Amino acid sequence: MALDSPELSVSIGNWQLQNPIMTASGTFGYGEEFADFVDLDSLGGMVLKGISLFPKNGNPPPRVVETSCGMLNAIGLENVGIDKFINEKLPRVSRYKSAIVVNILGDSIDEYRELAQRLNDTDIDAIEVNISCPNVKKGGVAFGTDHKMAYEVTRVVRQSCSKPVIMKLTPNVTDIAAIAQAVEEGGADAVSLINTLLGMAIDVKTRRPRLANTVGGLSGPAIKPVALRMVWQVARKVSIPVIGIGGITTVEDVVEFLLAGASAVQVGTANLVNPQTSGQLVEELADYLKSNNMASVHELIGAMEV
Amino acid sequence: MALDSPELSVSIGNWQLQNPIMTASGTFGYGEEFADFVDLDSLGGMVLKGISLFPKNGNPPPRVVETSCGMLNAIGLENVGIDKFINEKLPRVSRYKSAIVVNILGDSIDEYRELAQRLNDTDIDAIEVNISCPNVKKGGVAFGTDHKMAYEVTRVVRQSCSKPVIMKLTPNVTDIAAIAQAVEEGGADAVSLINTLLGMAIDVKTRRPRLANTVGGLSGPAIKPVALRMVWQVARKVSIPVIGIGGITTVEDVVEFLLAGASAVQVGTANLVNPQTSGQLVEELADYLKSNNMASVHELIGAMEV
Amino acid sequence: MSKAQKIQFQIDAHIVDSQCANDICTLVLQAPEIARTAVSGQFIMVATGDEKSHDPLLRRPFSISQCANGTIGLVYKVVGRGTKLLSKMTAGQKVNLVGPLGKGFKLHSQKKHYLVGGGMGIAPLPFLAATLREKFPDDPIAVLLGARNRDELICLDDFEEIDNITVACATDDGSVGYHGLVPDLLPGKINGTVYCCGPWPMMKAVAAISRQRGAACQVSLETMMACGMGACVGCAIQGVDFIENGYLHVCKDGPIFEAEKIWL
Amino acid sequence: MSKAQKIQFQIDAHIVDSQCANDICTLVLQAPEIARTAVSGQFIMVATGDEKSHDPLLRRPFSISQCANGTIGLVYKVVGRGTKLLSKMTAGQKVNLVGPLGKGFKLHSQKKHYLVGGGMGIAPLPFLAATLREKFPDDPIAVLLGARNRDELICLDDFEEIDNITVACATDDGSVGYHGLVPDLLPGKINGTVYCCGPWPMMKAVAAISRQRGAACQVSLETMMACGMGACVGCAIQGVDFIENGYLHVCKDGPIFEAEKIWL
Ligand SMILES: Cc1cc2nc3c(=O)[nH]c(=O)nc-3n(C[C@H](O)[C@H](O)[C@H](O)COP(=O)(O)OP(=O)(O)OC[C@H]3O[C@@H](n4cnc5c(N)ncnc54)[C@H](O)[C@@H]3O)c2cc1C
Ligand SMILES: Cc1cc2nc3c(=O)[nH]c(=O)nc-3n(C[C@H](O)[C@H](O)[C@H](O)COP(=O)(O)OP(=O)(O)OC[C@H]3O[C@@H](n4cnc5c(N)ncnc54)[C@H](O)[C@@H]3O)c2cc1C
Ligand SMILES: Cc1cc2nc3c(=O)[nH]c(=O)nc-3n(C[C@H](O)[C@H](O)[C@H](O)COP(=O)(O)O)c2cc1C
Ligand SMILES: Cc1cc2nc3c(=O)[nH]c(=O)nc-3n(C[C@H](O)[C@H](O)[C@H](O)COP(=O)(O)O)c2cc1C
Ligand code: FES
Ligand code: FES
Repeated sequence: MALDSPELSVSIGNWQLQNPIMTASGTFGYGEEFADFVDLDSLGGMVLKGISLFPKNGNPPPRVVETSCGMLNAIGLENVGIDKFINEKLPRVSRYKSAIVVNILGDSIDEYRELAQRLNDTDIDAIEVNISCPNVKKGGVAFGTDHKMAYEVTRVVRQSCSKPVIMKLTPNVTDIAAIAQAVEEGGADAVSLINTLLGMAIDVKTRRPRLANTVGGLSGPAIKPVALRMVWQVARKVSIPVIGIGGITTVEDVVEFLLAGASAVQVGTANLVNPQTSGQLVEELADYLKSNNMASVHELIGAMEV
Repeated sequence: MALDSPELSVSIGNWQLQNPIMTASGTFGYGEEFADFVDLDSLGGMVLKGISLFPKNGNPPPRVVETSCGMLNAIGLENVGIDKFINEKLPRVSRYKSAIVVNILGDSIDEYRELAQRLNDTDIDAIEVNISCPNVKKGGVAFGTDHKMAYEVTRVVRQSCSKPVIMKLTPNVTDIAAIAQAVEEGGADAVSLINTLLGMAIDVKTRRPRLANTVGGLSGPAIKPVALRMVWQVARKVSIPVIGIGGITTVEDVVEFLLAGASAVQVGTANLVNPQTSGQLVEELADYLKSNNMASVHELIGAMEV
Repeated sequence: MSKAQKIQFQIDAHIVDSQCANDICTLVLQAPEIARTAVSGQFIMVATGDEKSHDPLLRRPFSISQCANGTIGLVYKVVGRGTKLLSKMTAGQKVNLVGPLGKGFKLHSQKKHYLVGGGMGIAPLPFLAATLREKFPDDPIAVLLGARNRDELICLDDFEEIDNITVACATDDGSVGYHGLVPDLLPGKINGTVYCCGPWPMMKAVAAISRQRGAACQVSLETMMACGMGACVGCAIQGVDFIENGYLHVCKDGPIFEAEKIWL
Repeated sequence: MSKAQKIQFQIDAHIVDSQCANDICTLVLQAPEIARTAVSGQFIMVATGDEKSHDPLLRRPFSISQCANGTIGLVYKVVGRGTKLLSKMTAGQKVNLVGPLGKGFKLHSQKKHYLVGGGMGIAPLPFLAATLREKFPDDPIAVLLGARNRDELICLDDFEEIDNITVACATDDGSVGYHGLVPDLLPGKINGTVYCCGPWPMMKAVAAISRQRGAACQVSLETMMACGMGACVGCAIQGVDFIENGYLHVCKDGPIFEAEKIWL
């Protein structure tokens, strides 16, 4: 029996996911955009666009540019704000079976607290706290690069809601494991990593940065080796689950992250390139387990041999 | 006249380079390997393989693996040691007109001092101090990620030799501009950046890391956006020249780094892929200036408009 | 949502025909699902590289230029590596497509329909002309095309098959038609809607003239796009109500916009 | 160094012929510079992707299987994306090559030459056989080939053209020749040098038998390679003198090594 339908479910604390394939914030819209491409009942979870207390216009265009095996984005966290999100966007995705995770970002500890409180009264499954986005001038960077601040945000969000709290870490630091340990101490149920690497591109013809914001976040297959290394480093240092993110495109990529110690993964840029990716990865992961005679995805998690 | 042969020479302190195209340490062997592919009289400079006080065997294989638009290496700084280098390797490249830069690495401040003293008596043009290599367990990482240590190595090397001193920085830090400022204060004549990003890859079939060393350094086009951002950040914070490194393959890449504030560049992984690259870039840079009606490469340096 | 209701698709489409001359290419693709739901003004996102290569990573957007019998046709210019790679593909090979995407032209019966295209902006107009003819058999259509020279005056043949249509051309070098700019071809009195696609300055001029002369004008915009389907919000542009409502998104709110939503 | 002295080249080579069957391909390239300086046992590094794409980034190494009249021939198996891309290339297209690289076989006249190949390791042997025949017209050559099955027994035709040669085969499935492993084909008494290329365990076995029977044995090794030309030192392997002299480098010190330098 086991080999016919291998066990795909994983748990993040008390929270059970039907499988380890989630989508990454900012690359899956508010979910519904993908209804024609993905069975939205089939995913482990959908992490929706980052939400702030008030609506944000985001950065001026151009906001995206292609790089070698990657892309830079400087969306600047454009979003509808928590009110409109709860009233208009959330009801449209709540009906799907995939877990709903809401990614939040604040300019201050108070904003994070308020966002967490507001979401606590909704039927979402978990909160992901973005302390890592490199695009906004205030807040974003500081919280994720300083372990005391990271600890503090975690503690406040933890106290403000009873949902599972996932802290999303930035790779633009000297020692990501130290930040992970700080948020674990602050009460995080899980960490997710990595957010984008800070990068830049210049248009040699106009001599101007290709992004209006000058710098932006690098994502896609180009960053996968860095992401995988960080997941491995963090998984050895914390005892809460790690969610791996960065350049995941194929089922082999998923397996690599699981072997490195991730309990689940998020698919980001690949959704933009091939909108069917996340749904296909759920099926392909099941097939992979079957054809390798594994009864459960747990046989892969952290199973790298050094 | 100017347009027929645009001015390519740049200076790093008192040291004049015939053009801004150098090769990056560890990707150009000891120089001679490229004699059939590049006119070794034509480059701005050749930065040779990293040299330590004693010969090093380096890491066990496998040592290299391809990633998306990049590669990971964990050579582990295999080299012949300073004695054999000075006696056997150096004489074979000294005869070329390209400047010779020797990249050094030590496990302790004393080793750096001794290496600098030994090289001071040779006819090399400059010393590049690798405080950034992520592959060796001792020394390497610590010096480049801590600004006090970085300052200290710089000061010691500076006092031990009269050659131009280039400090090579690691990107695996939260604030690379702070490290750059520390080495400027320590007396560096220039900074070069970036060294490789720490990464990892796993063979899903064997469940083992693809590199025997588990982690390795990511280089190639994949990292260019990160390198360019760091060059820009550092160039705004220090007044010594910046040498840009990271994924440079085409003349447009060279121009991007110059616009971001680099006074010269180093070509790394591209040498491994297309051994003619460095020589071609010298010619293509001259052509680029001509066809854009520029009399001098200085019209590009730091000329990005924000 | 049941499969039957799907309106957007990711498919492997067989190439029926692929032709290039002077860096301008036409590509005809077997894509019945997309052809069935597409409306004129919409676009598709095309994977131009090898499926096992991540470079180039992003898809490239192209207007649907023709749509009939389960096939869709593209007309594109080779301007960089994505279009270069696409131009090497030959009949029988497969290309992965996502579409149809975006909001198409808004169509109502008119005294006359003015289809104004410049350069590669001519691409979406054949599908628009065919749709107009089918929906409003008796409405006259005037096509006004501009390009740098004869070689870049694309799709001319495509309009010939359509009834009750006039085609006028302008070229920068005078090699075909009027020696000058296409906005000059607009009549003093505009009896209907203007649909315009082309370079930014040309669209601005056509929109301004249309407003002056009291005609509605729809324009087709381009921006850098990562996804083309509303997921990344990378394709932002400012509309006239930016201060109240924030950015518009070309792939979702457009690419076709009413000109007065963009320029006043 | 004057241009005339160059022995290694980076060139765009025209494809003269490209054939594939059962994922095993032959490629004949117009490469007069490389063909002029190449010796048997050497290899070339091939750029398999589009020149404007950085993925795949690294070149792929292939043994020179044939070398005559300004052309070189490769025989390769499709095992991943680089070889897949290469297999799609057709006659008339160009491929960028770096070579010839590495150290070839060391050749001295012998009572007999034993060329032992397994699987894709057969690839360098036709060039070796042709070279031996030319240098030592009277030395007999024995070719011993092994493969999983008939389809993977490559290059058979290439040896037929050569005089004074015997060819014996072994297959895992018995479909051609001896049903078993190729080392079994080695004679009880070995009158000359053994040249061996194939999977690691096979080379180990052949080297051990050769040593036992008092014959010199040269083997051809493979490792991951980034540059193939001695620049990156990525291709390290341990030889028997590792403790005194450190790693050997397959692309520079090899790929052909005396077996006793690797295994004792
Ligand atoms: C809605 C829409 C419809 C289009 N329809 C057509 C058409 O019918 N025919 C046609 O020839 N062209 C069309 N274009 C433009 C076409 O998408 C670009 O020419 C193409 O993406 C260039 O790809 P490349 O790799 O060859 O060039 P690159 O080397 O990537 O870049 C060359 C130029 O193309 C532009 N470009 C590159 N990628 C994108 C992207 N993802 N989105 C937008 N612009 C980009 C850049 O501004 C750049 O200056 C359309 C664009 C949009 C947004
Ligand atoms: C000196 C030398 C001579 C060779 N001669 C031949 C030959 O004549 N015919 C033949 O079929 N094969 C030969 N090979 C092996 C050939 O290089 C690999 O099969 C090829 O590189 C695989 O590329 P890929 O992209 O298709 O596979 P990938 O998807 O990259 O990988 C498939 C497998 O190929 C191996 N491989 C990939 N890249 C390299 C590399 N740069 N160097 C070494 N191994 C690699 C990896 O171990 C991997 O397991 C030779 C290898 C070497 C080192
Ligand atoms: C267009 C875009 C928008 C993003 N927006 C957010 C966001 O709002 N919040 C967040 O935490 N991460 C955001 N990210 C980061 C991704 O969630 C993910 O961490 C990163 O892209 C790395 O994964 P990938 O390589 O699979 O894309 C965004 C990424 C992209 C490409
Ligand atoms: C195979 C290899 C070996 C390297 N060895 C050294 C070294 O010895 N010392 C050093 O400072 N950097 C070393 N580097 C880093 C490069 O000099 C360069 O900083 C880095 O590769 C980024 O540039 P690139 O993307 O152009 O390769 C090495 C890089 C590679 C790929
Ligand atoms: S291109 Fe992604 S939302 Fe428009
Ligand atoms: S492969 Fe680079 S030195 Fe051998």
